[in-house]
Amino acid sequence: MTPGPTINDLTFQAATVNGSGSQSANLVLTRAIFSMGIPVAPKNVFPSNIEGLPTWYQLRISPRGYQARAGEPDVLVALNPATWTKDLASVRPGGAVVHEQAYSTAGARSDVSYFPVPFAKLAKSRIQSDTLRKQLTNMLYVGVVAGLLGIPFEAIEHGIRRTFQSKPKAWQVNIDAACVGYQHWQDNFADRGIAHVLRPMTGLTDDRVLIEGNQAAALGCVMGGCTVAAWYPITPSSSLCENLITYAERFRVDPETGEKKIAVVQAEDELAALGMAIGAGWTGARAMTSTSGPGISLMGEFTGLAYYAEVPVVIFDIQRIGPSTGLPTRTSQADLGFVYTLSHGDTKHLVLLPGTVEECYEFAQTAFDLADRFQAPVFVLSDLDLGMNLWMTPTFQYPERPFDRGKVLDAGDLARLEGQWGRYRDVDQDGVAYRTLPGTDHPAAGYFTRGSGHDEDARYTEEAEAYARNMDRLARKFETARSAVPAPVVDESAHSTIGLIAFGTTHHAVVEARDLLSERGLPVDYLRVRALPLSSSITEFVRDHERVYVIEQNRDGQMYDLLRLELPAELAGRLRSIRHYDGRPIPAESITRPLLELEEAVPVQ
Amino acid sequence: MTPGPTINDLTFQAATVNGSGSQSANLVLTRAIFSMGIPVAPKNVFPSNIEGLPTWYQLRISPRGYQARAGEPDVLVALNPATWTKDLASVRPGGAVVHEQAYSTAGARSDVSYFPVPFAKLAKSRIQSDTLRKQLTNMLYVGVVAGLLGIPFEAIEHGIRRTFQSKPKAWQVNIDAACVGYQHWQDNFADRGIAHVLRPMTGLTDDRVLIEGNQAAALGCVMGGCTVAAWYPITPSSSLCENLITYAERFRVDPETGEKKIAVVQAEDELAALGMAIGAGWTGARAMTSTSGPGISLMGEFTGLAYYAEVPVVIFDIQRIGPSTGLPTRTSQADLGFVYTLSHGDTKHLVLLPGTVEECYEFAQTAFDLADRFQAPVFVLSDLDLGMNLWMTPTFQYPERPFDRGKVLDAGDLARLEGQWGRYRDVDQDGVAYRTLPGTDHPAAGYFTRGSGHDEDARYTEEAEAYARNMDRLARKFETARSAVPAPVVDESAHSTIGLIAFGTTHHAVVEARDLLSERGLPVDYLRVRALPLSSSITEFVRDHERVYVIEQNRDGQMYDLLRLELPAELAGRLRSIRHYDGRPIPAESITRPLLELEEAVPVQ
Amino acid sequence: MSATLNRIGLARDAYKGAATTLCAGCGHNSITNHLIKAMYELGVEPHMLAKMSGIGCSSKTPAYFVDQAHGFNGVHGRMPALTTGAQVANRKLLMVGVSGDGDTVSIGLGQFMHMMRRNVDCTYIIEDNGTYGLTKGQFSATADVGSVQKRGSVNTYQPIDPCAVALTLGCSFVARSFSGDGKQLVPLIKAAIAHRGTAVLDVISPCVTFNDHDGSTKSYSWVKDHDEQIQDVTFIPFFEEIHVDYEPGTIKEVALHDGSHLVLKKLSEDHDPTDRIGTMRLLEESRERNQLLTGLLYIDETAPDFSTRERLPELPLRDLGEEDLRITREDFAQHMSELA
Amino acid sequence: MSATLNRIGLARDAYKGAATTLCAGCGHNSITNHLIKAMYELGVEPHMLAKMSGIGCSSKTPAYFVDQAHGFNGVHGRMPALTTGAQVANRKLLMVGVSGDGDTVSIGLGQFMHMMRRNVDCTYIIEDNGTYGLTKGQFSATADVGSVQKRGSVNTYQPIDPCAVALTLGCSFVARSFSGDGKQLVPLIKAAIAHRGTAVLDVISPCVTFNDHDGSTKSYSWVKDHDEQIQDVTFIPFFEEIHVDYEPGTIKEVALHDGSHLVLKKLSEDHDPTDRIGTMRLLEESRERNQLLTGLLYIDETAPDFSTRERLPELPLRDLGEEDLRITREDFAQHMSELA
Ligand SMILES: Cc1ncc(C[n+]2csc(CCOP(=O)(O)OP(=O)(O)O)c2C)c(N)n1
Ligand SMILES: Cc1ncc(C[n+]2csc(CCOP(=O)(O)OP(=O)(O)O)c2C)c(N)n1
Ligand code: SF4
Ligand code: SF4
Ligand SMILES: [Mg+2]
Ligand SMILES: [Mg+2]
Repeated sequence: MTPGPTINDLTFQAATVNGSGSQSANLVLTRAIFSMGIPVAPKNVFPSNIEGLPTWYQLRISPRGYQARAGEPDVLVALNPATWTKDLASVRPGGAVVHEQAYSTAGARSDVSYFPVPFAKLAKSRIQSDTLRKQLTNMLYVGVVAGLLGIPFEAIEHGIRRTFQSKPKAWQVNIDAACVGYQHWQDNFADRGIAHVLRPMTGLTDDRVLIEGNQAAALGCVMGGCTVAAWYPITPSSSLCENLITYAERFRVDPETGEKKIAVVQAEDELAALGMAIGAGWTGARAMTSTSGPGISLMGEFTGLAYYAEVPVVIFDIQRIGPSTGLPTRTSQADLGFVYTLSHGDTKHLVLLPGTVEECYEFAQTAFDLADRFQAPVFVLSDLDLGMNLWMTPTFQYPERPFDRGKVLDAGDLARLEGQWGRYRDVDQDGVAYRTLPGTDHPAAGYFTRGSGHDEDARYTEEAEAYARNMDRLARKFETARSAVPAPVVDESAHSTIGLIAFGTTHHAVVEARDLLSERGLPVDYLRVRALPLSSSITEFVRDHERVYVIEQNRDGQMYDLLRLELPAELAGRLRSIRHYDGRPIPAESITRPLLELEEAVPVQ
Repeated sequence: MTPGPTINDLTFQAATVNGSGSQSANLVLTRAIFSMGIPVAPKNVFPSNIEGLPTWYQLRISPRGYQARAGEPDVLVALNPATWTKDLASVRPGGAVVHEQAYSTAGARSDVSYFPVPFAKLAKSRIQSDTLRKQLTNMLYVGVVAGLLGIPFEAIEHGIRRTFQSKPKAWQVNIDAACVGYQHWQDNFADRGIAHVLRPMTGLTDDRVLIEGNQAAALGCVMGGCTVAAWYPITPSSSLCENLITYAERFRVDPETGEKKIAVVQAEDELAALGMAIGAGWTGARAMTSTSGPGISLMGEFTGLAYYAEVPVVIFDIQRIGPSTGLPTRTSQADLGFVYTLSHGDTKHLVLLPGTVEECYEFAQTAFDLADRFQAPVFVLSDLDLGMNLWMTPTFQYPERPFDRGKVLDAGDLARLEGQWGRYRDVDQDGVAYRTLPGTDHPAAGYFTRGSGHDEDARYTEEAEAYARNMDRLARKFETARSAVPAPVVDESAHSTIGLIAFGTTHHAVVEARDLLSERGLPVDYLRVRALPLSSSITEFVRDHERVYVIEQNRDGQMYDLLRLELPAELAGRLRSIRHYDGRPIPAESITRPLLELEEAVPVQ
Repeated sequence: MSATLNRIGLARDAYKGAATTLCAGCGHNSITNHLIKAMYELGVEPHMLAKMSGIGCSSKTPAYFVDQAHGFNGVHGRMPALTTGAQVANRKLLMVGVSGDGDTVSIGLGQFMHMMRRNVDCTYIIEDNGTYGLTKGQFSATADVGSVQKRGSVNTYQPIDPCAVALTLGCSFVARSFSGDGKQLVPLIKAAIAHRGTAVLDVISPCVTFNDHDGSTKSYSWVKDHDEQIQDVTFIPFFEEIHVDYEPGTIKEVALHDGSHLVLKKLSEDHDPTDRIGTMRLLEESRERNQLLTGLLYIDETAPDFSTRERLPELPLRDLGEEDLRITREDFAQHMSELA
Repeated sequence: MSATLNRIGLARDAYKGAATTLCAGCGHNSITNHLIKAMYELGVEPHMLAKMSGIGCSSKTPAYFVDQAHGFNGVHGRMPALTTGAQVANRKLLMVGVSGDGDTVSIGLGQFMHMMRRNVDCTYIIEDNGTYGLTKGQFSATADVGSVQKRGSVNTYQPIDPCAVALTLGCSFVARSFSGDGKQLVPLIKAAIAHRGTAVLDVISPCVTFNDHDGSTKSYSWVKDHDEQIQDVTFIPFFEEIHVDYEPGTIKEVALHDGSHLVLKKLSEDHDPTDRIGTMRLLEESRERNQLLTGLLYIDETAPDFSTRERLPELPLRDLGEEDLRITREDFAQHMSELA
């Protein structure tokens, strides 16, 4: 006897050609399923190309709402002849394969069920508009999949209206196209037994929304009071500033005058982009730039200036996998070490490490506060997986705290001080000095900002002692920041002798891996790093565990290294490194497999 | 009774105004003393300015020929009213002070002997040429100092001829000016008892020459077969390429045709400079660029390209102290960590660490061999102290080995292989693949070089496995290089439980510090690191010692960190960090003082 | 005698800065003095002035005038970006940048051009000596063909003329002058400050230490011998009466954004400073005649500046607070519901 | 039928590359075909060709022609530096660079200009679509004022015209064409290859995906409607007889370095391609008429290229060995003694 179909537990994958409009088809499906109250976790794997190359869209649906990348798909929609064979091979035994009828299945594997659909023919015969046919062809499979998985057609219609929110004109044609596919299913496969179905659920998606990390970060910039953003397009960071532009047009424009309460400047390159942001930060505005690896490599000199002249600025790095141009549309966590000490000489920077879209939103705001507070560049390290995929998240909180503008002296303060102040004096012994802004109407307000040697009163100096004093203060300032940046999130509920440490999007694979390990009888504790400099509390976590696995998405174990440098020598030896670096988001399996191997290798006391 | 004068053991310091021609006066003295067979160690402390600011020239003379910066001077020539008070205060008790008569010594310290000289008056009355007076005024003190220290006037004449080698016309006027000073001494101070004198010596300067590190490196580039050098001026690196230009004009120009066997291109900036060098390296030429901190910060993106596309190129970084513009005329070792992993993503680079001018000459050649062998960027980290000061060194050896051009396939090879090859195949399992050069006359020679994803046959790919394989090979290549770079220099002759680790110019302070420590009954062993990646032999050295002090010239203990990451956890704890970072070359005292303090703190077992 | 005060009650000394550390006789020092004179006479408010620069001897000069003002000595060749950011963040500031030929035409060329393209409201002075002074005398990209370096080598590459480039881009204010000619330079500086948009002033400023010898085309003597002034320039500030008595036809008057006026009395060439193409021709021809054309080359008072084009409010962005910048609770909730 | 072979015995297929991955209808693809045709007809030796590029859709095209040649797809906007270095290291190579308007005029503007100033021997093709194709359609700096972006926003900034900039710098070969006009582009490519020095070809190449709509001034239709050809261009390679029968006065002949000839039959304007200033005027005027001037704008066959100016030997530097490069033992010993 065959077991009944599994419910709400499957991985869907569409294999299509990029630039063919399949992206909107996939979004419609995602929205439709989400509207059924079912947790979704989409991952879009696209080429560094505009049209004609293979692209995959993976939609993971799991009862527990796992967000990490899954392994092989249970349900495949195959619409790319170029990858048909490979795609077919990737399907889990027992899976369902919807494919263009024209593709040959002669002698193909028999452990999956095939649903051949004459997409091309249907498109020709059933879609009138020639101009729209290319786009709409993909809507056909939306309908077919709806039939296959038992998605109510109303949900599909909802998904279409959501996806084309801004252009209602597109609704009906898309609904019609989806309907054609849906009808085709009913007519041809309705009676076929299937292995996976979807059923509406309740409770799991309440107060949840779907949003991409870059959009969340852009929203964070708006709520964080960003008024100057300078950027140069680069994948996967472009959509952050493009979302910011959209928000600006909607929320920052004075309806009467048409005046904009923000300047989003498309710079000529990344050097200029960061330079503009620093110029604005120096003037007192909350300024940012957003880029990816290659841009970071061009920002070294200006970052050093902001560090040494102490100018607030926020730099988003939406990481893609390098080195060099690398794979522009693949994800990575390999900029960590480089960004931490970016620029020549002795420099160390504040780095925020969001792991969720919610933290993209929160940390964007935190970053501006920290930049103003510590008068320094603050990096926010996201990645392609977080920035460019839709994630399910609790609705964001409206910020209750005012901006923290840091130590700024205005004309009144200067009057009270009778002009007695020095730009780089460590008045509060926390390494953070007071600054004034250009345009402050007091004779003592002005000072000279420079990247060359300066003393406590911002006078040029080449004096050895003055130089060393200043560098020591900068180190002191960094120590002050250590306890001001977002603290690690610790879960020691497993009371295990084993601990995991991760950061950023690796978090989602860890969540799943911990469940798997528990099932295998190996519950593990977990600390998620959320910022550099590293919190001293990490030492405690390591002290509490015999073995601590540091999991990250880069080749060289960059976080593993940073941790070993911070830990007391006797604890550093407890760390083990697990790394994933093939450009795809890390799956839970890439943690459990090596971890179990390493555990077996552990000599029994 | 007063003790007799010390012989050949003193520190001379001239405090003058920059741009006044004092530099040549100091060189004359240096050359003169060196010609007496006395070891000299000059250090020039100059401002980031062209004319009118304080500058100091320290000339150290010690029986053991120490080359590290000394502390206070025994003999001062004070010709800068602006710093007169400070300069006077810096002289060692019992020292001699030659100063412009006009400076007041009323109520000044009485523990030094004063030699007031009416330099201005003398210049006016005794130097005819108005145009030359400014320059020649400094020659007056050369004569006075000659008298004071008992330098034979012939030696001074020799020094003048050496210093003005290229312009014999200048000889007589300078000799006359020096003579005026010399005469003035004889007439006024000849009978004064003095604390320090110089006497000709033999043996210590045989086969020794005086040369600056940047000139030595330039000579190394010539002997190393460099044919393309692209640079952008920056202190303290400019003189490297300027020396190269001088060498090129002398040794690389065909006397008949006037054709140049090298292209030294002054680029528009550092990005272009490195780009040109990479373009040339790709074509098969031995190419280099030379810069300092700010330039390094601009070279990140191109360095990543050279790493990932595997193009040979040599990058000299003559370190000055940052961050940012910092102090352009002060020295530092603070670019180490940044350069090692320069550029975004997972990158690691070969870094050579010359400690002497001889190694500047040798390593320049080694760098080109390593770049060709490993098809990668190779950094040579010198510093301002090494690059811009004169150092005494054994005459350089003429290279006996031919160039190592690495794994290059020519048309013949390809014919033998019947065109069967792949640019990034790891044929020899050492991570180093074979390359062809543009212009190779074989149909299979051509391939596409790119900074984006590529497979073993240099085809574009976004495939996850291919990407990871390539990154693993690059890591393998780096491991192969570990044993190919210059090995550490180890001296365990002290059979001590204590070891020192240092690199670069810190070496010279260590040499002296070890003597001082031995005298204090604390002999210590010593390992000098000469390249990254770190040699595995360092582990042995650490294992052999209970406590190992890592000494370097930066704030953050960059080498200390790199060492801790390489060492097994149980050994990492043996390291202690000693750092000097005020922009002046590290003196022995900056090692002995903290080391002795730390040693006292060591609990007695 | 008591110092005479300008219209905002400040003495000339209020416009001085730290003592120069440049070489005695450096052209840059004269320019500093002309800047001080111009700002004193205009009655510039020190606290509203932002002095910007890159790296070089020239880029040090902002330290030598208007001590009370804020200054930003950035990194080499990147002053345009810093200036652009500072200007949009607080468009009320008076941005005055000082750069060098190496800073602007070598490493900084790209930023320089894109700043002009945006017409960022600032005065941009190039202290042009055809050499890299601070790094001891290498050729810069403005060195003329045949110009001889102190060490003897001869430049064989065509110079990049910042004015020609500026004209090609339609920069809204292009002028050239000479550090030794205060009579011409001071009114041009005033006009540049009064102009709203990017005002480029290429000021030949001899480097006495490395590029003032025979054979250099940036030496005092060469410039004196080849200076070809287009006009006689008079600046009449908005707070003064205009009274000019020239016979008609000989002068041209240009009204500036702040109500000031420029009165140009034509000297050599017949030249219309609002005719871009004509000026390009004139410039190229004078260069071929081996002459140095100085004066107000081109001006366009109609081009909106960057902040205006970006539709920024009069109130500086940096002065906006939570109320101005955060989305309202209602809109926020509404937007969240859209994402559900 | 057997493929016809060119003068070095190669079939047209030998000049093909990998299959394009660009959008169907992209102007870049047509340019690739024109490049293949030009090189095939010229009989370019594949192994002596070095294909250079930066980053962008345009910069991908070197992968699509002459498979056998070496290619270097560098980093964004820095192709000029790589090309300069490769060229001086082996001056025998035929350097052909393909870039985009973003690659050249935004991030790469400084390098682009300094390469032209040096007159590095290379063909530099800008596939100019007024947008950043690969990053999905943002405006580039060549977008014209008033040009409308697909998302609706209108560009208000003056474009930076690479040809105008090239003329200002006295670049030795400046031409503009259109991806859709092989008749004009192919001979221009051949001439650029025959020319010794920097040959800049600004080729309008519509981006069908992001910038081919109404309101775009880089669309196929706009270019067709506004294309103003200066001349009818014929290229006669050195290995062919010249026989031209036009009535005198109507044509102008230009001899190129390698013995080839260009025959220019004047169409619209009366234009002398060796008159730089005149051409600048012409270009500016046509722009003000809202027309796109195409053809060979300017050529200077007298300017020595970079390697010649640097007095490099004919034998490529990269082929020199120890004997050529190391100082002799005698000279070395002598030099050491000087340092004693
Ligand atoms: C990134 C970087 N590269 C190089 C330098 C070294 N540098 C300092 S000033 C300068 C050139 C100055 O020339 P210019 O701008 O003409 O100013 P000048 O000194 O002639 O007035 C250079 C190359 C630097 N400071 N930063
Ligand atoms: C340093 C850096 N910044 C940004 C990018 C992202 N990027 C890739 S191509 C491109 C612009 C391409 O425009 P263009 O040169 O006009 O080529 P097109 O695609 O239009 O043919 C950009 C900004 C990059 N690859 N490197
Ligand atoms: S070196 Fe030249 S530019 Fe610099 S201060 Fe001296 S004279 Fe002026
Ligand atoms: S996006 Fe535009 S430029 Fe890129 S390939 Fe497609 S059509 Fe061509
Ligand atoms: Mg200069
Ligand atoms: Mg483009």
